[in-house]
Order: sequence, then structure tokens, then C-alpha cells
Amino acid sequence: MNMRVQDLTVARGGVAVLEGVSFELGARRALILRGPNGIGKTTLLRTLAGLQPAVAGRIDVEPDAVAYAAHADGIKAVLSVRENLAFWANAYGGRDVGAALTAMNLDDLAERRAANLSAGQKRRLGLARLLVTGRKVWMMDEPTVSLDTASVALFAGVVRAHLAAGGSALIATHIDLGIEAEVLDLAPFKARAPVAGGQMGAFDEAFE
Amino acid sequence: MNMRVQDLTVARGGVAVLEGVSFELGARRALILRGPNGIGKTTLLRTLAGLQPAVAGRIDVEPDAVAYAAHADGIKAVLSVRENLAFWANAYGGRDVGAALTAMNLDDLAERRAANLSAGQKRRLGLARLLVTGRKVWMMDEPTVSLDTASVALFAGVVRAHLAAGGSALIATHIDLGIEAEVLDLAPFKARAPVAGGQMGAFDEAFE
Amino acid sequence: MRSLLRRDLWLAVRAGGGFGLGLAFFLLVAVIVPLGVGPEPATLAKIAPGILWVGALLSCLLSLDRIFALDFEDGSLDLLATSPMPMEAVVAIKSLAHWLVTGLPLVAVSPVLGLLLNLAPEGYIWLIVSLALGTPALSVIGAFGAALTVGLKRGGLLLSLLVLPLYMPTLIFGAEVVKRGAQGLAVGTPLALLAAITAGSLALLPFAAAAAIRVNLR
Amino acid sequence: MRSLLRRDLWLAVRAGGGFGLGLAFFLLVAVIVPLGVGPEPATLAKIAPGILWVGALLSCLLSLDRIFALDFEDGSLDLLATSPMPMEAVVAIKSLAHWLVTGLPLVAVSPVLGLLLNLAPEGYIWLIVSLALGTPALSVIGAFGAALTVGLKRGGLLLSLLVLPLYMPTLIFGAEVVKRGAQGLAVGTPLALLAAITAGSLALLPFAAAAAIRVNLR
Amino acid sequence: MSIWEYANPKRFMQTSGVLLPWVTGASLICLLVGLIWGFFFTPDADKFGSTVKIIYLHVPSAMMSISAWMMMLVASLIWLIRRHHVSALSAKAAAPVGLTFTVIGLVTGAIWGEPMWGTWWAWDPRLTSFLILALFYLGYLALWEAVEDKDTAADLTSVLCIVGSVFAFLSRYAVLFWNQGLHQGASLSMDKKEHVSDVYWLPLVVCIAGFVLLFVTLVLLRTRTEIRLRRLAALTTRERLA
Ligand code: HEM
Ligand SMILES: Nc1ncnc2c1ncn2[C@@H]1O[C@H](COP(=O)(O)OP(=O)(O)OP(=O)(O)O)[C@@H](O)[C@H]1O
Ligand SMILES: Nc1ncnc2c1ncn2[C@@H]1O[C@H](COP(=O)(O)OP(=O)(O)OP(=O)(O)O)[C@@H](O)[C@H]1O
Ligand SMILES: [Mg+2]
Ligand SMILES: [Mg+2]
Repeated sequence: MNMRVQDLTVARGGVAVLEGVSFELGARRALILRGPNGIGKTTLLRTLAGLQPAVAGRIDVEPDAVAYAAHADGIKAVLSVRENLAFWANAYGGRDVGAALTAMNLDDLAERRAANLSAGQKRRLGLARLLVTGRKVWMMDEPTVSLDTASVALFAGVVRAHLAAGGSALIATHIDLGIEAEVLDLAPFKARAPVAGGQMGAFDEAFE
Repeated sequence: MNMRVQDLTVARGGVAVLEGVSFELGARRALILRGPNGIGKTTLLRTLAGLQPAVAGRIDVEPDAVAYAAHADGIKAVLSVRENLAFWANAYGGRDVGAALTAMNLDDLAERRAANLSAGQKRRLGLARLLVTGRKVWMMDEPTVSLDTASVALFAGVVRAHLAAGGSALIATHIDLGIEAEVLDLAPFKARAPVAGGQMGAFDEAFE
Repeated sequence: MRSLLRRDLWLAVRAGGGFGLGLAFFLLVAVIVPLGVGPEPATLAKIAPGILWVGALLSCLLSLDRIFALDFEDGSLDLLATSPMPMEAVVAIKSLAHWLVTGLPLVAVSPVLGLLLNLAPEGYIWLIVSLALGTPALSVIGAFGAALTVGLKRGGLLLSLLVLPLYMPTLIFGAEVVKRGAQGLAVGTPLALLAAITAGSLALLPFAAAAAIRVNLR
Repeated sequence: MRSLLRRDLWLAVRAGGGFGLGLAFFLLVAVIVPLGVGPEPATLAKIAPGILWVGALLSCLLSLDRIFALDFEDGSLDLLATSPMPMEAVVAIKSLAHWLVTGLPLVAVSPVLGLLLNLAPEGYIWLIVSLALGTPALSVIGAFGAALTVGLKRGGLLLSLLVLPLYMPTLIFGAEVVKRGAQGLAVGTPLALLAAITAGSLALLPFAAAAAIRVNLR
Repeated sequence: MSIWEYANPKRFMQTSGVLLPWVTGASLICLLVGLIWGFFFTPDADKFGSTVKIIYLHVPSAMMSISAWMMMLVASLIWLIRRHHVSALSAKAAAPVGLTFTVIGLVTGAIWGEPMWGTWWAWDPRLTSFLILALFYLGYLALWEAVEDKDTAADLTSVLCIVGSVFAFLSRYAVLFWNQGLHQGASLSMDKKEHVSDVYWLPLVVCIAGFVLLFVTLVLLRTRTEIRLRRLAALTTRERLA
């Protein structure tokens, strides 16, 4: 069991957006988070990644198992593709970047400055970062934004290989990736309005 | 004829990326630009929008007919959704923002600060800007990034209405929008490498 | 046009108190200099005109990189460049907005800081006049520098490097006006020169800045 | 860790010459003050220690908002926060990088600027010593301020406002060391206090800054 | 054949390659003759002793640093109007040379000022605008470095150069408008020879000629280097794209 989430409530801007989210994510499994814009996918992923506290509920995950890929790729424009990747590889303990570059079809661009990449090429670089983390649980927020069909397929292949190697993946996306995965529809977990019994921030509740 | 492009060569970073691009875009017509990541869609659109000079070729378009929507939405985080839109409406001559808000399903969010929107909601706001420009030719760079299926359909409807009103649209996208449109595949226009007779910058050619 | 001015002022006020901060920095400079230099009133009175002008200049400078950088980063500048507004007008309006939130408040509070620095009583009126006449030049020169450096990451220091030399004549004549005024001398010449600099920069620099922005966007 | 230091230095050097520009600003301050204040050597010699320290402080200040802001904007900070590096180490390393590209060069060129400002010959050695001892504090205090303001647009001026008061003790004792040194007096007390401030900030502020960043990220 | 043909890089390389040895030689001869003549074969001045001989370094280098900026101004205008790359590159090539002359002018001026005026530095109009010019050189170079795309950099620095030429003109002509400054006026103009007697004047003219030729030499050399660097970059790109 790589990750278990129980009855989680997450909030943004002091307002609960999702409540009662529970799921389990085993090794070799992928879970796709679905839901309309604004339902709270990003908020959920940031909470799971430890960037913001949960309002209620439990998150069980091995320490140092999670690698998170956000909307923004954290790419330094003045560094080359290889340098960008090498930095993250070092931060996560010095894995080899060559394999990651090859896997995301970045070999030809390795010495190019990241400023001179197109939107899709940047995104491929952002995804290659996951490969050098060596982490088991990949959490990705709309990873295929700006990617063309070929790159989406490439990415799906990379995720499949990661799963096959015992990893797991949690993916928020609007499009079909062609990965065999469970789908978790977040719509039913939409937080009730406070008047209907939903949760507010702790401070606001203290007034009740 | 809203726009005619003849034998256009566009360059980025001093290197030609597309050459010999020609097309016509009539009223009530949409043209979809396709091509793999990095082929030069963004570069082409920026050139057509007048943000960068063309290396060669002609662009004929009525003056003040083009509205351009880039990868980035130009949204001010501290302003509300309505204020953001009102600013652009004023810049383009003071159209009413109410209709645009309704069309992009932003009514409920109108008084929300843009900082508190989700990725897809921000994108909807960015697209609503096109509606208040009152321009005939819409040029859009991957407009549906981060949008969920319902929003994509909403957006397709808006484009269709724009076309029906005599406008035209030029859309770079990787996904299917469900709009009846011609497709221009950019792959054949990929600039040849300079050694194979392709163009370099003017200066670099002077050496030959 | 007016909507751009309104938006920029609004953004300055909402996003962390544009007004207050320019002032606060001016105040802080006027406070740290006596701390660094020592408190003798005679020395302070002597350097007060210069320090007040240096303070005004630095507090303009600090907010400069934001004139275009924020709009560049979020893509608004691309969209403004393709909008019907001429880039020259955009530059002029953004300089005006910068002056309204930075220069104007400085002019208003400068007498108080003169007090802190022991400025001679005759100097106050000239401090106000010279700042009122000189700060518009600071804003528009700054906008030119900001336009040159808009696309560059860490443009802040490069911006200072480009802008400070251009600020020097304004500083020299502005401080000269105050200095002479404080000693009761005639201020005609430096005041005329200051006005000339302001008029010249207002007339020419928006065009140079607009050209620089267009180049930086491509 | 080392890779972060290397990256930050590299970014500073490549993106528009980090080194050169900090220096250039220091130089410019040392030049505009005499312009504003007037050229009499006696006055200048008197205010030189204070002005040099104020210049060093301001040129640190100008580059501060870039310590975390760039990483925040492009999303790197989120990713760093979820990486195995402890945030405290990230802060410490980024302060070190800031000092290496800003503080250290200032120390190195300060004697030249002393010349421009007519500093008394006995003061030079103490100028160098006090800057070498004080600038690390400026960097780490600045990193703390930058951490507090990281998410805010137009954070630059707010940052100055938060940081300048914190800089004051360093400024006071640093300038005092030079002033006394230039007059040939004993510098022991202010020097000890300066060292204490630096040691204290180095020991404590990285933790506060890391906490502030974590709060700002959520 | 129009003069603009020399703006073709290839043509420029050929022509400058032929010219270079000659200008180099001429500048060396002028400098050697002028400096040796000036330093060793002119009398000491009545009041100031041998310090007066700094004139042979100070005046030519100060003149050249201003003239260099004016040359950059012309080259920038040509680039902006006619888009000849060689012209932009020659402006870039001239900047470090001009900066060096400026620093020499500042340092020698300061050294000379100590005996003549009793101070190393004074905030007089000519000196001040000259110092600002030096800072402009720094800013100009920093801007070239900071911008990645070379054509963009050429455009931006050209705009900066135009604005900065205000200070180049001021440091040459400020003395005409203000008379309150410390610094000498136009003591070299033909009709005002009373300032400097013939004994000093003749070697000075040779020195100035030498500095002009030295400037031409260095700018030609550096422009050639810049052109080669651009070519190298083009070839690397070409190879990568192939
Ligand atoms: C740091 C101090 C000084 C600086 C920055 C400086 C700068 C200059 C400059 C910019 C020029 C103008 C060159 C031109 O117009 O082409 C010049 C010319 C000259 N300087 Fe200086 N100077 C300094 C000190 C001195 C001193 C101490 C003397 C001697 C008393 C001196 C004597 C001259 C003379 C004779 C000329 C030629 C005058 C002319 O043709 O305009 N300079 N210097
Ligand atoms: N301060 C706030 N007050 C109220 N609601 C807020 C605030 N900030 C954000 N929200 C809302 O929280 C919700 C969750 O946003 P989140 O970014 O997690 O959505 P998402 O599922 O990732 O959407 P998308 O698919 O568009 O990226 C959104 O509906 C957003 O409007
Ligand atoms: N300085 C440079 N030198 C060489 N090639 C460059 C430079 N800058 C950009 N490029 C290349 O120019 C090409 C065009 O990029 P552009 O952003 O137009 O692509 P795109 O079609 O919009 O791709 P995407 O679908 O990923 O957004 C890319 O292949 C990019 O790598
Ligand atoms: Mg999201
Ligand atoms: Mg693109």
C-alpha cells in the first residue's frame, strides 16, 4: 500500500472545497482524479504533497515516497535542459539524467537553454523531473497540458513503466491518457456549503 | 477575405522555424493549426499578431481586425474577474462585459479575485477577453489548456457563434474542439536546415 | 487610456499599498542616514538637501522594475501591444501612474523629513518646488530604463545601473535648488535647468521606451 | 545542497551579471551622494563611513526580492519544498549565495569608494573588517524579509520596509566601527556588537525564514 | 559601388584585413614618436614641473573616449536605420575600448588634478558628465551581456547609446556653457593657442593622432573578433540543425 487517504477535507482560501475524500493507492496502481474545473483537484494534490495542511482526515504515506509535479514546471530559463534536470537529480540524491532525457525524448534538446523551448517541450522537461526523483508515488497535476498526441503517448509509456517497476501514480487530468487506471470522480466529494452542514475554517467554527 | 498569408517564413531565436506558409481565412471560417510540439505554432501566431517581424512573405489583414490570445492570459491576480474583463473591454472601446461573463459561464465568479480562481477558471476568463474585443479575427494559442470537457464544449459554442456573426478564427490546438473547420497541418512547412538550403538570419547568410 | 491609468493606480493601491511603501522608504532613508552619519545638527543641515533628494531618487528607483515587469510576466504586455492603444500612450500613462503613487506623495511629505534632517527654514519651499518639478522626470526616465530591461530576469540591478546615471542631472540641479534656497541664494538657473530636463524627458523618452518595449517583446 | 549553491551562483552570474551589478550600484550610491551633498572634502570625509555603509545596505536590499521570488514564480519553490532538502538548508544556502554575489564583492571594492568619498586613511582597514563582518547579517536578514514577502506582488517595497528596520543595528554598529577607526579611536565595543548581531542572525533567522516560506506556500 | 558594400561582413573582413597592419603600424609609430618626444624632449613647466607631461596621456584619451561614444552613436544609427549587422557589431566592439580610454582619462586627470588643483576629484560639470559617461559605458556593456538574442541586444543598446550621447556631448561642450568649472576650456583649438605653447602643442598633436589610430586599430580588431564569434555561433546552430 503506497498511500492511504481517509475522510480527507481540504480547503482553499479558508473555505473547504472537498470533504470526505478516501482512497487507497497500491503499488503498480494508478489513480486518475477527475472532476470539472474548480472542483479542487489542485488543492487536494497540494495537500497530499504536504504543501498545505488538511482540515480534517488522515493521509498515510511512507515518508519520502512522494514526488509532486505542479501546474508550473519550475524550469530555470537560463539553464540548459540538462542543467535543469541535473539540479533536481542532485536534490533527490544524484540519479543519472541521461535515462530521463531519453525517456522524454529530450536528447536533441539537452544543451538548449530552457528559455528557447516551446510550451510542449518545457512540459516534457517538467515531467522528466519525476524520473530523476526516484520516488515511488508520483502526483501529477494536469501533466499533459500543451503536449501533442505523440508526447502524450510517450508520457503514458513512461508512467506505465513506472507502475511496472512497483511505483504508483496519482494523476489529475481532463483528457484520456490511455493508461489502465482506476478513476476517482471528485464531484461527489464537493464540500457542502456551511449552511448545509459543511465545514468552515476552524476560526469560523469557533463562533458557533 | 479576413486574412491572407502568402509564403510566410517565421523565425525564433534567429533560426527560421516555418517557411512557405500560405493560407486564406475567409469570413465565417475557422482554421485549425496542427503540428507536433515545437513545430512553430506559437511563433507563427505571434508573427501574425504583429508581435515579431516576419523573415519573408506577406501578411494581408485588415487593420485592427485581430485579437490575439496567448499561452498566458494576462490576468491581474488582485483584480476581480469583472474588473479584469472591464479593463480589456475599455481598452478595445468599451463593450459590455455582462454578455461575455455569461457566455463563458463566469457569472458566479464575477466578483471573485482572480487569484482565487482554479486553472480552468482562469483560462475561461482569458477566453472571455476575446468576446469584449469586438475584433473579427480571433487568433488563439492552445485555448483549451486546463479546460474540462464541459468548458471545451462551451468554448466551441462561443467560437461557433463568433463565426456565424461573420468573424473568423485561427486556432492552434492539440485536441479536438468539435468545431467544423479546415485543418492546416504545419509539418510540411517545417523550415529546412540551413545546410539543406534553408534560411538563416540575414546576417549569417551574408557569409556564404 | 483612462482605464489603464485607473487600473494601474488600483493595482498599486491594492497590491500591498503602493502609496504607503514609497513614502515609508523615503522616511527610512531620512532616518538611517542620521544613524549612519551621526546626529550633529550642523552636519545634518548641510547634507539635508542632498540626502533628501537622494532618498527621493532611491525610493523612485525601488519601484521602477514593476512598471512593466508584472505586465510582462503575466502576458498583459503582449496583449496590450496587440491592443488598439499605441505603445507610446501606454508608456506615458504608466509613467504617470508611477508618479502619482510614488512622486506625488514624496512631494507631499518632504517637509516633514526636512524637519528630521534639520533643513534650514528657507529651504522648505524650494524642497517642495524642486521635487514637484523633478520627480516627473524621475518617473519617465525610470520607465525608459524599465522598458529596456523588461524581458530580463534579475533586471532590477541592471535597471538601476542604466537609470542612475540618467538621474544624475536631475539630482544635481534638484539638490542645488534646495541648497541655494536654504542659504537664501538665487535659484533661477538650476530651477530652469531642472525644468528643462523634465520637459525634455517627458517629450522624448516615451518614444524611446515604446521602441524598447516593442523590441523586447519580439 | 552543493548543487543548489552552484545553481544559484550560476543563475546570478548568467542572468545579467550578478556580481558586476551589485557592485555598480554600490559605486553609484557613492557617486550620487557627493553629487547631492556637494563636493567639500571635509564634509564628505565626515559622512563617508555612514554613507558607505548605507550604500552597502541599499545595494544588498535591491537584490533581495530575487532571493526567493524567482523560484516562487516559476514554481521551483513548491518543488523544493516537497524535495528532500530541508527548507532551513534551502534558506541558508540561498543566503550564502546572495552574500557571495553581493556582500563579498562589496567588501572587496569598498576601499576604492572610500577614496571617492575622501575617507580618512586610518578608516580603510576598519571599513573592510566591518563590512566583512556585517554583510553576512545583511544577507540572512534580507532572506528572512524575502521569505516573509515571497507570495506578494509588488513585494519589493514592502520587503524594504520590513528589512530596513532590521538592518539598523548592523548599520549603526558597522558605521560606528568605521567612524571610530577613521578617527583612530578604539573600535572594540561596536565590533563585538556587530559580530554578535551577525552570529545571532545566522543562527536563528534561517529557521524563521523557513517557517515563513512554508506558510506562504500554502 | 556604394559605400554600404563594406557593411557586408565578408567584404568588411577582406578590407579590414588589408588595412589592419597599416593602421597598427601607423598608430605605433605615432604613439612612440609623440610620447617619447613629449616626455623626454620638452621642457618642464615653470610652476608645475614635470607633471605637465601628463597632458600627453590625459588629453588624447579623454578626447578619444568621447569620440568613441560618438562613433558608437553613428554606428547605432546606421544599425537602426539600415540594419547593417557589421555596424552594430562595431559599436559593440568600440565600447570596451572607449571605456578603457575613459578610465585612463579619469585616472590621469585625477593624478594631474592633485598637483594642479590640489584635489584628486571635483564635482565640476565636465568632470561630472565625463564620469556619467563612464557609467554609461558600463551600462551599455552590461546591457549587451544581459540580452541573449544578439539582434535584440543591438536594438536595445542602440537606443541606450542615443540617449547616452547627451552626456558625451555634455562632457565635450559643458565647459562652453558653464564657466564656473575648474577644468580647462578648449585649449587646443587653433586660434586659442595661447593656452599651450608650441613646444607642448606639436607632440600633443602627434599623440592625439596616435590615439586615434590606436582606436581605429582596436575597433577593427575587435569588430573582426565579433564577426567571427557571430559566424561561429551561426555555424554551431547550423550544425545542430543539420
Ligand atoms: C579627474 C580629473 C579630470 C577629468 C575627468 C578630465 C576630463 C577631461 C575631459 C572629458 C576632457 C575633454 C576631452 C574632449 O573634449 O575631447 C579633458 C580635456 C583636457 N583636460 Fe582634463 N580632466 C581631468 C583633470 C584635468 C587636469 C587636472 C588638467 C590640467 C590642469 C586637465 C587638462 C586638460 C586639458 C588641457 C584638456 C584639453 C582641453 C580641450 O581641448 O578641451 N584635465 N579632460
Ligand atoms: N479564497 C477563496 N475563496 C473561495 N473559493 C476559493 C478561494 N480560492 C480558491 N477557491 C476555489 O477553490 C476551488 C478549488 O480550486 P482548484 O485549483 O483546486 O481546482 P481544480 O480542480 O484544480 O480546477 P482546475 O481543473 O481548473 O485546475 C475553485 O473553485 C476555486 O474557485
Ligand atoms: N533560440 C533558439 N534557437 C533555436 N531554436 C529555438 C530557439 N528558440 C526557440 N526555438 C525552437 O523554435 C521552435 C518553435 O517553438 P514554438 O513555441 O513556436 O512551438 P509550438 O509549435 O508553439 O510548440 P508547442 O505546441 O509546444 O507550444 C521550437 O522547436 C523551439 O525549440
Ligand atoms: Mg488545477
Ligand atoms: Mg506553443
